[in-house]
Amino acid sequence: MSITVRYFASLKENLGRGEDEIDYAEGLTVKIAWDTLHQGRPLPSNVLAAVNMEYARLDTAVKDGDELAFFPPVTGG
Amino acid sequence: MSITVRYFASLKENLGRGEDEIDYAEGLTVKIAWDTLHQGRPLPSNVLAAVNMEYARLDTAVKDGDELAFFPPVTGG
Amino acid sequence: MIVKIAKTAFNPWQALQHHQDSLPNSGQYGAASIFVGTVRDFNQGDSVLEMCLEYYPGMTERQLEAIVAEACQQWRVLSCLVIHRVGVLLPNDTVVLVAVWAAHRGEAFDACRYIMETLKSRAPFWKKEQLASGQARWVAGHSPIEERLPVP
Amino acid sequence: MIVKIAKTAFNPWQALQHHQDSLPNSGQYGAASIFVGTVRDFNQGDSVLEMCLEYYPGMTERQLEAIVAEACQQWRVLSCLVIHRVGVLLPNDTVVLVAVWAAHRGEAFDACRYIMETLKSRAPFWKKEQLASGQARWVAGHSPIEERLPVP
Repeated sequence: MSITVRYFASLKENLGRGEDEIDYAEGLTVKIAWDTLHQGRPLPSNVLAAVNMEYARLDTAVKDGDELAFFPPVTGG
Repeated sequence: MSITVRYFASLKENLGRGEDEIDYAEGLTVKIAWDTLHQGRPLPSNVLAAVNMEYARLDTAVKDGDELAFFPPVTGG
Repeated sequence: MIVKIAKTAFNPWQALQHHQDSLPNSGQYGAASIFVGTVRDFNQGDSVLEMCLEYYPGMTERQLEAIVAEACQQWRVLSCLVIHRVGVLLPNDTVVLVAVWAAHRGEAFDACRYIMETLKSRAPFWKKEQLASGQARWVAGHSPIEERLPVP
Repeated sequence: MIVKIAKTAFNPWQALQHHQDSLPNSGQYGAASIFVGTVRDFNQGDSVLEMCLEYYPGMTERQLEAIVAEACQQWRVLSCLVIHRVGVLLPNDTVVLVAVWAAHRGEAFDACRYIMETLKSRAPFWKKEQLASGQARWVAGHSPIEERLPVP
């Protein structure tokens, strides 16, 4: 299986797409997933991440079949 | 002219009437008005007073034609 | 800024709809904070059949208006609506509605709570409960220290 | 406890009426604290024509439900209603409705404000404003410290 990576709002616009897929590999984390997909483009410091719809940290493990998401600070309400 | 003295809620029930009148006399205050009307019956310590519909103190002056009121702690809302 | 004494039952949601529809500054208020107080069918362990709310006509309106004016001095309030019932109320009847419209939410929340808390301690209303036991009792209030008559 | 994402305009007062009518514990709630957020026609000095609200279907509902559950753990809440708009909104449209019913007013006020403040920092919604100047811009948010991704 692979990992679905979703982007939202201004991050989606900046990247020019709403989704990526990456293959699962042992030891995958939020940071490794970003770096693998965006080689040379550092993760913006204010971007938030979620794994399976729960807030995650850079070192949160990502497992086979998980949904990973990156998005800017939220502005609802 | 005289001073109208009004009572509300449980105080009105306890006194058995909603209003008194007293004649104005030089130097009248909230406390003197109560003592004059209720000789021997001390003003209950939690009772509030108002002169012309503004909260008053025991030593607030009462002038000819004023409306004085005594009532228990308020319980609206 | 509207302050009303309601002598008969009113629907708070219709009153809110009606007031907001009448606001001239549509598009300016980003936030409304609202409090609705309702008659409960119990108090202090007893079943309450109905409640009678007495007030001091004239002074009550004046105190409510003063409290709203204080809130408007402390926070940037665009509009206020305060409605308070008097007379005989049944459980589930609305006792009080306090609504504050402001540009920002912090101001709306703070002003609404200020009006409600200050009203509870300063607006001359008195509740008498008619209990299921047949007994009637005045709800006990607490005078705020600064407004209690000083002992001579 | 009801949490809803609204894809089209809704009337907050009708939603409140409808929800309160459906409460089974009539007579038990003495207090309701409500917040209504509305689209303003200005922001940061600019005239706003419309606003587009994006969300993360699934995660947004999950976060809102978690926030409501936290409020119910901290305060004795009888009922909650949270409705948040998404899609294209016009000035004066309701963005968010948060309503909390409780026996006592302090709990209703505290729980309503907690839900609203926490929603602002944690629920995945993003606003994009369409300005009168023709420009479109994402509203700038601030990540709360504890949720910002730690720099490695």
